[in-house]
Amino acid sequence: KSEDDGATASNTPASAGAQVVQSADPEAATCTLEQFGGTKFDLKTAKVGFSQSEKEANPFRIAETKSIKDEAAEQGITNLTTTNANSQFNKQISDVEQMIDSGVQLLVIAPLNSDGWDSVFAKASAKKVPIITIDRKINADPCKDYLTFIGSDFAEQGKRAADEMAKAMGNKGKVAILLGAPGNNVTTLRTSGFKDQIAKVAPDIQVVFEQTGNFAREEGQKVTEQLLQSNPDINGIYGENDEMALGAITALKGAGKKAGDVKVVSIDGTKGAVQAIVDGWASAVIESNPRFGPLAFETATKFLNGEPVGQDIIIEDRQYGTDNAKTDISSAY
Amino acid sequence: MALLEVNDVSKIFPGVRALDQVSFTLQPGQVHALVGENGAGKSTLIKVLTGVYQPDGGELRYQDAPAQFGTPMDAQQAGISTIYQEVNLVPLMSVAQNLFLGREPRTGLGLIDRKRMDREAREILTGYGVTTDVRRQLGTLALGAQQMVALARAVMVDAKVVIMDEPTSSLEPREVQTLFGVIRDLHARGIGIVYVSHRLDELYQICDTVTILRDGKLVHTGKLAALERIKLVSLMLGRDMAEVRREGATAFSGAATGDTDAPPVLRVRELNSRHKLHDVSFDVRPGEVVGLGGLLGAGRSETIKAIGGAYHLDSGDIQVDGKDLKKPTPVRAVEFGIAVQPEDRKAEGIVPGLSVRENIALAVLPRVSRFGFVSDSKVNEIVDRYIKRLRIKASSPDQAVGDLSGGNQQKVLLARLLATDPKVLLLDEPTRGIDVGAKAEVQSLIDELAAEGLGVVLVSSDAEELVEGSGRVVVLRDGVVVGTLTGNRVTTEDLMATIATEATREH
Amino acid sequence: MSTETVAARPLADAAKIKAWLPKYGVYAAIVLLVVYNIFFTPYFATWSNLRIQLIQVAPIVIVALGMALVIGTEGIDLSVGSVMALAAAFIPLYLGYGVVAAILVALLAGVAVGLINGILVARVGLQPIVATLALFVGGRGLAVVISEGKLVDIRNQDFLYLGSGDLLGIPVLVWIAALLVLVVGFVVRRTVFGRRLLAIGGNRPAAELAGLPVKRVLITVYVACAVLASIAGLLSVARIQSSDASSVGLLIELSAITAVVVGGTPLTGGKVRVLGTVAGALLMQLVIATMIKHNLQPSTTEMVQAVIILIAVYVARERKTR
Amino acid sequence: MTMGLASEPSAIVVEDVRKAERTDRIVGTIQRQGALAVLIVVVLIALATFPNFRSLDNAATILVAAAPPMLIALGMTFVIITGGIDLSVGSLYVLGGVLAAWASQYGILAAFLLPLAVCGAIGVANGLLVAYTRMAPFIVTLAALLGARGLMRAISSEGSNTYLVQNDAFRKLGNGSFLDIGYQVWLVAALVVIGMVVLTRSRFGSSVYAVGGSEDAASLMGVPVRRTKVWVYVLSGLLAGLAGAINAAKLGSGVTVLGTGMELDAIAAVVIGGTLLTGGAGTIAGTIAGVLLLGVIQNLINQVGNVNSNWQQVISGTFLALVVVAQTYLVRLRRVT
Ligand SMILES: Nc1ncnc2c1ncn2[C@@H]1O[C@H](COP(=O)(O)OP(=O)(O)OP(=O)(O)O)[C@@H](O)[C@H]1O
Ligand SMILES: Nc1ncnc2c1ncn2[C@@H]1O[C@H](COP(=O)(O)OP(=O)(O)OP(=O)(O)O)[C@@H](O)[C@H]1O
Ligand SMILES: [Mg+2]
Ligand SMILES: [Mg+2]
Repeated sequence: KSEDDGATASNTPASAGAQVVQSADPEAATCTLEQFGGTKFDLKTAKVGFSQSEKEANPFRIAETKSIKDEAAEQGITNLTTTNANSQFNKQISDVEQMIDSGVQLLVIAPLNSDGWDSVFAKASAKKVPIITIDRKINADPCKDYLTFIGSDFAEQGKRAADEMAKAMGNKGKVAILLGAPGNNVTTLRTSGFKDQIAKVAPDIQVVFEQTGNFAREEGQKVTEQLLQSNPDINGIYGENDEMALGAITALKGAGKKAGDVKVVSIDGTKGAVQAIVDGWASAVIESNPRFGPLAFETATKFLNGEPVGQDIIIEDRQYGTDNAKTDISSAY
Repeated sequence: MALLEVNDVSKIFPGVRALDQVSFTLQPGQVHALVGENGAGKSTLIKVLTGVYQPDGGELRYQDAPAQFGTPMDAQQAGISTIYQEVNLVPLMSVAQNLFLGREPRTGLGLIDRKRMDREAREILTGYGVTTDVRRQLGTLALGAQQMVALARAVMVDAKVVIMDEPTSSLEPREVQTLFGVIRDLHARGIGIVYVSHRLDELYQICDTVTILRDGKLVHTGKLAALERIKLVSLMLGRDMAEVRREGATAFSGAATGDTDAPPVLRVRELNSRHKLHDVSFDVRPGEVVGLGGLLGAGRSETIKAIGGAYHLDSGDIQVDGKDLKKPTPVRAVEFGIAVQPEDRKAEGIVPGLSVRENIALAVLPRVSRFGFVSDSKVNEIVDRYIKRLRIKASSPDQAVGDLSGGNQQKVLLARLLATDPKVLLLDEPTRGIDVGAKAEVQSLIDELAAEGLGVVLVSSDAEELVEGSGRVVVLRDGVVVGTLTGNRVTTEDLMATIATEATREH
Repeated sequence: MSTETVAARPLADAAKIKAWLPKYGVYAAIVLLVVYNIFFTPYFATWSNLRIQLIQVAPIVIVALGMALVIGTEGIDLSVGSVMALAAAFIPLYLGYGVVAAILVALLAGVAVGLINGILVARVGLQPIVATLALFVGGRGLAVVISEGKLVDIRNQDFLYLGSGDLLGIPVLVWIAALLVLVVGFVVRRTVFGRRLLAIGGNRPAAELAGLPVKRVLITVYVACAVLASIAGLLSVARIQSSDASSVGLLIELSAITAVVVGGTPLTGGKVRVLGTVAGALLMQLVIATMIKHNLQPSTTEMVQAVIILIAVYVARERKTR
Repeated sequence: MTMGLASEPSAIVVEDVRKAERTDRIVGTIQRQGALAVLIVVVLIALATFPNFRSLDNAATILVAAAPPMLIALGMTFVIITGGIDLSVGSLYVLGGVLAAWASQYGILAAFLLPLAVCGAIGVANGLLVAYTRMAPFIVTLAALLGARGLMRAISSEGSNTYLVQNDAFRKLGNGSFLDIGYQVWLVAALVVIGMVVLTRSRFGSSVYAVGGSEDAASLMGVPVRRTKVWVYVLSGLLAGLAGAINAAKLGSGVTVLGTGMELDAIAAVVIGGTLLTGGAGTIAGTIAGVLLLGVIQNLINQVGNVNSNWQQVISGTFLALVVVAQTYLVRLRRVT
């Protein structure tokens, strides 16, 4: 995964920083077992599959997989299979298909991409396997192709980052965006959310520079070095994930800037980034919470009990700023 | 009526005028010898005739009409078949595929008819004395057999002209006779033949006309029979006839037998390698040239490579100067004072991209360096010495070896061997494909080296060279020593007789 | 006669350019790009800019040096990125024992990988691309396993000095890269090892028959390449001030191969152009920098890179030898 | 033709030649079937160990997943036999998928023709550059890798725009099946068979081997070397584009985040299948075994379940090395004796 990497992973107790569901609109669409057309089964003895999209090589993915596994153990689910697609989309598709073949009754998927799930849905719907997608949404029909989506609203994250950026820059100046990996809907939404909101709340802020840093620290650093060189008058840098922002901060230090000269806002909520706020280099960090386990299994249980569950379960993302960074750093991941 | 004709063609390569206004005419049924020293432009002329190169000037006429061949394919389709100098077949493909490449028999569906192809290939090749399984990879055949396949391929089609660029350089006497049979047959059918060879005997045996090139220029053309041998050589070399006359057939001064009482410098006992060598044993004394005789595939190259550590041995003892060379590898063989000159100069000898200097110094680098750093002065010393001694003709020591003529490449290779101060020289076809002048130089060099006390093992398919150069000849057949010729029995006749006697394999 | 000389003149000039371009084309391209940037890119002609470009290109240059050696033997090494990752993974684990210890362990990791590659190529006889593919796939996985997937911030100032310090006004990173260029250049030109390497690349059977220790040289070449890659890896860690085995050196094998080939070293072996390799890396760096400074999208950058590679290699291609 | 003099070879030579021939054939067979042998062993072990591996569904999933890589490896086999290499296939695969998804709004024919046309054209460019400028295939196709990916990004708003497949027939082709086996597997099987016939039984196939075996010799023997080279890259481009298209049909969209490293997988499969990277030798049967072997290994790692993703990579790498080393030794063993 890439939208979030972070500093040193920690063993924060699961309770700290647990996901909170946004208070749902009562009108919002829900889904029941009956609507979905599945049959009830006992979650504890059921075969459950979890498909991870990217290597567990960064805090977000590590926390995400760990949360699913821990919660499954907590719930007494003994038959959990996990696969990892190593960022290869076709592999994720065949991983999931293979799990369906082997008779899983519930699927939790962290999709690598939002489109391209036709063949999986065809297979899953034939066997009526409910699919919960976490962290990225799939463009398909909820309660039909899949059960529900649990995750953050990426556009909203971009908007909130824009708000924080506007605040930090005093509504004027020039800002650069470090884009995530191209072709990723996380990138797309975090970009459009940010730009739309900036245009709305602070029309005097110009976005003068957009280059991809591929969600990686080193590339964030390299791109920032180049950009500081050719646009010395930049006042703000928006990193679409913490890693690139941390790379940017290293570049700022290398260019002889002082903390606060250039405002940095990013998304994820890793320890390193929150620490950067404490140190004065970053202005704000919008969290994207990876601890999907409890919510995913709670939703599944409700669903299997015949209760309605939301078709879009959007979690409340916290944010860190100069006011709360010091106190809340322990709940960063 | 001329079959194939060029008028005033030139071909310029960067830095070389390979052909300078050369004219050449081939009549139907003519067997036309094309001769000249290495680098005289023979191969280039052939390549111009057959569409490999486009001439930089001049005119090409085929069957009395102006012609232009864009590719070898065009020439082939027009009826000009060529056996190029280097065996130009595809080693990884089967014998039959090589024979039929580009003109495979096809079934009604347009697919290659493999059965028919194999059957026809077998029939055709039997006529050339090649009785191998035609589905075998061509590369596993001996060079001579490969050359016969190339010949069969060239003659197979309905050709009006057949061009052969040094077809016999890797052929054995038996195969040469097969080839001559084919040529006579073609001649009888009115097909024009261009024949390139450095072996003068052959030319007088089968050619009627001769064209001589020197440095890219035409120096003579006319009836061959009218041209005295000495005259021919002097025209080729551009030297005085009297000077040429003094030198004789080979430049060997006499059989180098060495000191008959001295202990052998190389002692080889019971070399065995599966299917290839069976209990091969012989000795070489200091100052002695021991010839290895035999037909192609007799195992001469294998013997030499095995001693040099480059061929797998199942068992056998090798001693150099009384010291046991156990488990030979090329590295250890060099340490023991064994130097091997491989048969295939291009593939296993020179490093074409490196300079003359680096090629010569290659095997002695540790000796010309301190703490791993090469000392230029020491290298130059050695390189200068051998360039002088072997009369290597290069524009400078920094010239890439790949750009030298064949003879000079061979000398560079010899220089590399000599630089290692070897006790034993193993030479596999040292004069193959090099011209008369260079050949003589190499031969007298071998003499000189033996006189200095080196033990030399000489492999040559040129019976005359073998007999005149060696003090003793060990004859191999099918990996078995079938006889040793010594003293006044070292003659071509005895060599042939020994090769021909029915061997009884003892093991 | 006089007409001939007149006609020959332009011909000779064209031929001269033809002979000159393959050798100096890369440098010419760099000059062109720099001139363009001086006119069209603000703040380009500054020391700080030069500094940044040199710092950024340094790790690629170091990896490319090793790659050039391997390519000189007619090989290729896909595992360099994984080696960088392994080096990165070991640094934080051993930094506690001191900077020297950490660096040594990282270099040892390189030696180990190089030995495996070298043995697979020289002794087992695998084709280099396949032999190194195995570690390309597995090496990074191992690196991430070793680092437990953690990204570790590095705070050791001595170590960070390697990545961000200056010596006589020039970044330490650049000094190190320059030094390695000199060493590799010297090795290729002046040492027994260098000449053997070229001979092996030029004609391996001949080198074997000439009694060169072919296997040993090949193994050493792969070890050298891997060690250079691990140096690049640890310098990258020092520069980004954190160790992330999952991302350091990603896809660097392609950048390195591109630099080597654009710099005029043929993939067919037997020749190594050390300065050309540096120039090749610098050219690609300048292309990317120009694209970024003009805020162009990745799509454009990639297509322009493709075109530049093709032109550079077309111009530098070997004349056909006999 | 009965020309020249037939001379009777001695009995000993004949016997030796026979032995050598037998050895040759065994070496050839092992070289060709080494991957198949390993594949069979792996599958047998898997069948015995993992109950889920036995299901027909699982087999079908493996085959469907192997379909696009198979097409790419098929093209790669031709290229590698000529002594070349094609690094651009991964990019062409993504590009083909994006183009197919976009073109599907104009019907199923367009969905196939557009990717074939564009990827074929890039293949032509690769081929022309390799054949006529003597630039190394590695570098030409590396440039094409970058260029094709750039093009793909340019037509998909830097990859953020995923075109959905608009044509039901096209989508059906991706997900429907005949006799429980996906249409695309049938399609690929048919193409593979055609590929085999072309390679082994056509003059073009002979030319491919000849060019890879010895380019100079081939050209002197009248083989159209350049034309052959151009064609293999065109073929490779077309097959990569087609692979992209059928994958788009299966996924129902032109996913832009695919294909990185795909070229290396294809090369690995081809080499595991016994094709020499130096050219001149190789078989499609071996390539099939190579592709399936990689697919089965992937499947097995999943069957074990819960293997940490990083260990998965270590295992894949080790396995790759083992297979190739084993194969090399098998071949060598035969050669020595
Ligand atoms: N492709 C080429 N590029 C540059 N120079 C060449 C090329 N081919 C041949 N030459 C040069 O042209 C001259 C004639 O070469 P050619 O091969 O025709 O000689 P040859 O008479 O066939 O010699 P040999 O008896 O050694 O075969 C030589 O000086 C050679 O170095
Ligand atoms: N006319 C032929 N037809 C078929 N096979 C042949 C023929 N001549 C040789 N061979 C095969 O070629 C193989 C060895 O050839 P090779 O050139 O290695 O032998 P060699 O003794 O080294 O030759 P040379 O004596 O010319 O150096 C033998 O196994 C033999 O079976
Ligand atoms: Mg010639
Ligand atoms: Mg021989």
